[in-house]
Amino acid sequence: MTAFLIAAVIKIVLVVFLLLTGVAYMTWLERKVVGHIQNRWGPTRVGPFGLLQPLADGVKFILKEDMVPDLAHKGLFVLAPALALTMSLISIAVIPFGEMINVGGTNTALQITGVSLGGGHPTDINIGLLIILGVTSIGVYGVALAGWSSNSKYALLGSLRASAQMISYELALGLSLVGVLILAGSFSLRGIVDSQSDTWLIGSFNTHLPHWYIFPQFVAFFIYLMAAYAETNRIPFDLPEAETELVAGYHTEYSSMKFAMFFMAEYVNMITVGCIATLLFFGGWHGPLFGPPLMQALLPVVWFSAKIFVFMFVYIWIRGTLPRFRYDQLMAFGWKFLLPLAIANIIVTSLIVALGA
Amino acid sequence: MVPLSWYLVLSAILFCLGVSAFLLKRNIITIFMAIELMLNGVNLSFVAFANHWHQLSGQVFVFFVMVVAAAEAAVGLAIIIAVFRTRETLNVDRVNLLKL
Amino acid sequence: MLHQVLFIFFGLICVAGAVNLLVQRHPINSALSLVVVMGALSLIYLLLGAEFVAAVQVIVYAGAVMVLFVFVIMLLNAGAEERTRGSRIALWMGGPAVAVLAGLIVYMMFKNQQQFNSVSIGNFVSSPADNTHAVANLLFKDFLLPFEITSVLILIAIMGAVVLARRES
Amino acid sequence: MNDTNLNLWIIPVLPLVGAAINGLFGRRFKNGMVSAVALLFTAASFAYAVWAAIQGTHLGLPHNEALPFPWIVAGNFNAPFGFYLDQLSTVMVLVVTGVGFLIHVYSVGYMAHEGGFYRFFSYLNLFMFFMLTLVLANNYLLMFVGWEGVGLASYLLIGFFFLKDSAADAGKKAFIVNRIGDFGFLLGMFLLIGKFNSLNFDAVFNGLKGVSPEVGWGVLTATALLLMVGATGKSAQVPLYVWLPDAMEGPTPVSALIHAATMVTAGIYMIARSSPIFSRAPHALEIVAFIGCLTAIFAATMGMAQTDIKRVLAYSTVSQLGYMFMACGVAAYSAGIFHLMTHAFFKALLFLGAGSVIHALGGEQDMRRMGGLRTRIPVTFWVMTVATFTIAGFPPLSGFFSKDEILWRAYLNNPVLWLVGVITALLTSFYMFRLWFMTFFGDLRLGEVDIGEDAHKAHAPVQSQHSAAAHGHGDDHGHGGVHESPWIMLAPLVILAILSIVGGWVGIPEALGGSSHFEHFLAPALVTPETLGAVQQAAEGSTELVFAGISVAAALTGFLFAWLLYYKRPELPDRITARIHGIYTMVAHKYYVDEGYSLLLIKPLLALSKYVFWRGVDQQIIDGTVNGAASASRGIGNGLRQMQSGNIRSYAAWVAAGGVAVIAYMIWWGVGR
Repeated sequence: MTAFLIAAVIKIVLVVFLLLTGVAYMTWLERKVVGHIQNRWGPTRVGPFGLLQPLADGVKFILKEDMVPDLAHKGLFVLAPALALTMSLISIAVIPFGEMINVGGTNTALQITGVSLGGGHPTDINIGLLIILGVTSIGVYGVALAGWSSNSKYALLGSLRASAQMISYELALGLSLVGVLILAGSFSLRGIVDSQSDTWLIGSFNTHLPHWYIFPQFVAFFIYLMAAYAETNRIPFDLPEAETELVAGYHTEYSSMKFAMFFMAEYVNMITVGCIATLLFFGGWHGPLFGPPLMQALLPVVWFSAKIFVFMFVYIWIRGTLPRFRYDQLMAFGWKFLLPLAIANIIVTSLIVALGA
Repeated sequence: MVPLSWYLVLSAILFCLGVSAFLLKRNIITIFMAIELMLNGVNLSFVAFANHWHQLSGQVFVFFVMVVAAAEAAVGLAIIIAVFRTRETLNVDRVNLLKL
Repeated sequence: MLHQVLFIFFGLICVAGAVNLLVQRHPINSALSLVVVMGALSLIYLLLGAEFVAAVQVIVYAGAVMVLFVFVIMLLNAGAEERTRGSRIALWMGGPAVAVLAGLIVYMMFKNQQQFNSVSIGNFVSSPADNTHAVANLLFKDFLLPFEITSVLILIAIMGAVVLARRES
Repeated sequence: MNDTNLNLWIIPVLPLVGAAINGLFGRRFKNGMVSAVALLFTAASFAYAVWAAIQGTHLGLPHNEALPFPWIVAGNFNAPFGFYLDQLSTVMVLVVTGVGFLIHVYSVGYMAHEGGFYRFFSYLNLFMFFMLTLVLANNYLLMFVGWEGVGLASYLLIGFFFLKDSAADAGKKAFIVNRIGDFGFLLGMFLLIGKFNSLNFDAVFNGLKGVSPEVGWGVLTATALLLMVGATGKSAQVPLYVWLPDAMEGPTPVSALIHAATMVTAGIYMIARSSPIFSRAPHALEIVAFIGCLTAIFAATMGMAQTDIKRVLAYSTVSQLGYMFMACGVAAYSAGIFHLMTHAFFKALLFLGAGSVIHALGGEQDMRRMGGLRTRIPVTFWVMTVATFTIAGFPPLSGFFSKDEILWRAYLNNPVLWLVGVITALLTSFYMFRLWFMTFFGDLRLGEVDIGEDAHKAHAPVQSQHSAAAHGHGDDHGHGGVHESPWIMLAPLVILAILSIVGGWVGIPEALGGSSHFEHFLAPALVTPETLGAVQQAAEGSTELVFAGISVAAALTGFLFAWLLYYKRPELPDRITARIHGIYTMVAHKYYVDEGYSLLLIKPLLALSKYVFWRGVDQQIIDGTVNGAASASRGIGNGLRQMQSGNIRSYAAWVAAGGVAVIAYMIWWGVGR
């Protein structure tokens, strides 16, 4: 019991630390990449290749004066960023990033909410995916309240856009995952990943492709990707914070650490999205294993991180590439294209499954 | 080990609080929320009884309740918007005439 | 023991949220307290062994319906409600009615208490894997017709909402 | 009984069509058109009636037929639209259509200058329809329809000058008094239904076959008495005669047709029709006879003191009807019908003649203003003369035979009846000749005599004014010169005069060298105690001759008295009346019967209905209930309106309260336990 608790605490600390570091260096990476895309250098001054830039930013955020507008709704103004960050962080808790590891004779699953009930196989929450969806949907409040409580028209408009956009794309997001769920037959993320372990068989012919759901569910994947971008308010769907129109959208009035919270929340969400995409479509941590046992135990984490990194890079890449949508285009795209497509995908998938069974 | 009646009492309390909120609040949106609260209380009793009888029908019924609640919320909020457009108020005490 | 603590904890959160909904004068505070109630309720559903319901509660209720409420509140920029005395009946008849109602229900609960068995975590084994499959089976087999009807209801509701909220011009 | 269909329904329906046409479109017609329609349909009806009578007699009477569809079917009770043609109804139909047609013709002239010409003829045709329905019906119920219908028509026609209060009141009086009789009729019918479960004549009478006369007071007697009450109402017998004199408010042709010739005889016809019942109820017969002779003498005495020419005739009608009643009472139905027929002729003639006189004098009805018209209106004078002698009962005029028959049969039944009858005959001839002398002899006193106000004649000037106004417009005659009536009025008079002369010859009794045809003709349609095997008094011709002589003597005496008082010494009457002033005024005031009725019945009834039923029951209880219901619902509505405040929260409060109630119910009483 105590061992379990200790392991849990260690895991939490470790994951959160890694996550936040990742977030920090995501910003660095983004600036670098976008800079190069735009034929600039990006941060170079602070440290080699500007590698210390995130630290400087963090210090700056912490040291900046924390302003609260007079006419703002104080409680909610403070609550909003905390809510956003908390929710984004919670969702990381259910994400498995490896099988399990034996430290000092105790087996622990490489997942905060995973437990290893003996045997070679850990188990986790059987509705993990739903929890992520729920938590992200709660995260909407952060944006909405931020805009409303700061009592500024830009912020309000931004948050209105944001909440509307999130509600709209949440549907497409959720529906895009259903196809995978049908194939996997489980909400448990670990279960989903496990169901992608081996390779695809067509009839009896073994195509040496890994049994990833990206292959049957590529439509769902792209739907998911777009919806996720909208959920995270990233370009090309970053209308809630469209600088050209709304100054900075829902966090116009925020400064210093509160702003940093929103910032972190956004990047954590991006990472979460990447995690989910990896877990559902790219076989999670599955990858070639070799080397000594410890290495074999940690290699999956590496694969997992690598896959997520790809997604992050794609995020940045798209940001550097695509222009911003118009609002009506955004809504029309979400409701008239993504949603029907997702439903069609569900129907086709379920038909195939039903006929196959 | 929690006796089922605790859950039921909790649902009853939630329901009654919802009723009293419905009776006492003036803001029409809040009144809608009171309705949602009542529905939640009822849902709780459904789930509790589902647990009691080891029957999932109760949970299924909760889904139906949720669906109906969602539909009601959508239409109701649309109505609220329409009302607000015509009367410039959300206070039900001021929205007591059929004529504008 | 743990179960009782959890139940009491979340139950108190529920009641507190509901009371807060009642006493708060600003609709957005009421909305948020209702969100809290719903979150706590979803956890209580978890205690009752209804994971799927709990998840759906969070996603649909807290995540969609209540966001819609907040959205509308923000859209209409509703201020704190004014304390108008519109209806004496609501107070002088509704209040006692509610009290009596609560009394009656609680009375019933405790009168029939011995007929209820007690709930403990994990005693609700709906199906070996998880209750999602069972619920799905029930929903798409036994309750197929009501399910379809509700889908039609939703469709109609969407159309109605669109028609009602559209600014005629 | 035969199955060839005579379509008897055509006879009544023809006048109905005429009534409908005139009633609906007459307003737009010219008078000529209106009268053409009315006369055409009446004549057609008469012609068809004649044809049907001939056919019927050839085919063999009685002829009973019904329309193919039912009228009233309740359980096994069935009342068809049935028509019944036997000797009795044949006579009645012929009399009604014939006299009716003549009076129609007369009316064309008489009403020429009145307003509402089309209305008048429409009513008249309507009356014909109902009267024919009455006499042709083959069941009591249809007969009752006709019965009520003629009541309606008579009401409409009495109140024809509805602008005149007295006329309207008279109409109402007639209607209400008739209601009393109809009530009796209805009860009688109920008894019949109870006994025979049918109202068809043949059913009832076949049911009665072989039933011996009741000795005591039984159902038959009760039925007979109730029917008799109806008859007394319709035929203006004591005590229900009071409506007839007032009915003279109507136009004179109406008085002639309805209140002399046809309608008022409906009671007689009904009794004769019900002869199987009456003949089996001796007590009822006695009462009928008693009422008859009482009415006869009573009305005769009243007739003596009247000065309004039409009222004199009205009272004489009443007393003649009393004769007929008496005849029926002594089970001499055929004699009654016989007298009915002859009376129809001469009384119609009298009324029309009086109408001619009134017409000649421009609306004057008071005999004291008349006189010396013999030379001025000779035709009218001569026909009136014929009529007067006929009613007075001089041989060989028709009145003599019929009245003599009645008196003879009365003697056979009970000498007292005979004595009263003879006295009545004397009085009759007296007042008739009084009328005759006052009207046609002496010299014209138009406008000279100022009339002491008599309660019962207060309306006479009104009528004269009215008629004057009616006559005065646009033409030269009026009060100006006394003038003979146009021929369209005189022709019917002449025809009726001939009829009243020869009409009686069909029924001359054997004793007077005749072969009482009429009686034998009617015999199969009637049931008399003799046919039921009662002892028949030996009637040897000599005694009957003696009796005839006596009645003639009575008539002569009356004539002499009249001659003495109103021709030879015109001042005598005043002296006499002065001496027996009390009696005279009493007689002149019709024995204060109307006043008595109003004191005993009408005033209390009015008071009762006014203070108890109207102010009390109607206003307090019924209106109170209705208004109470209304105000109560208004109050409740006001209360509930408070609920409909439009305030959502209060509605919610109601809902909550209701929910609590339901839950409580389910916990303690309902399915909860």
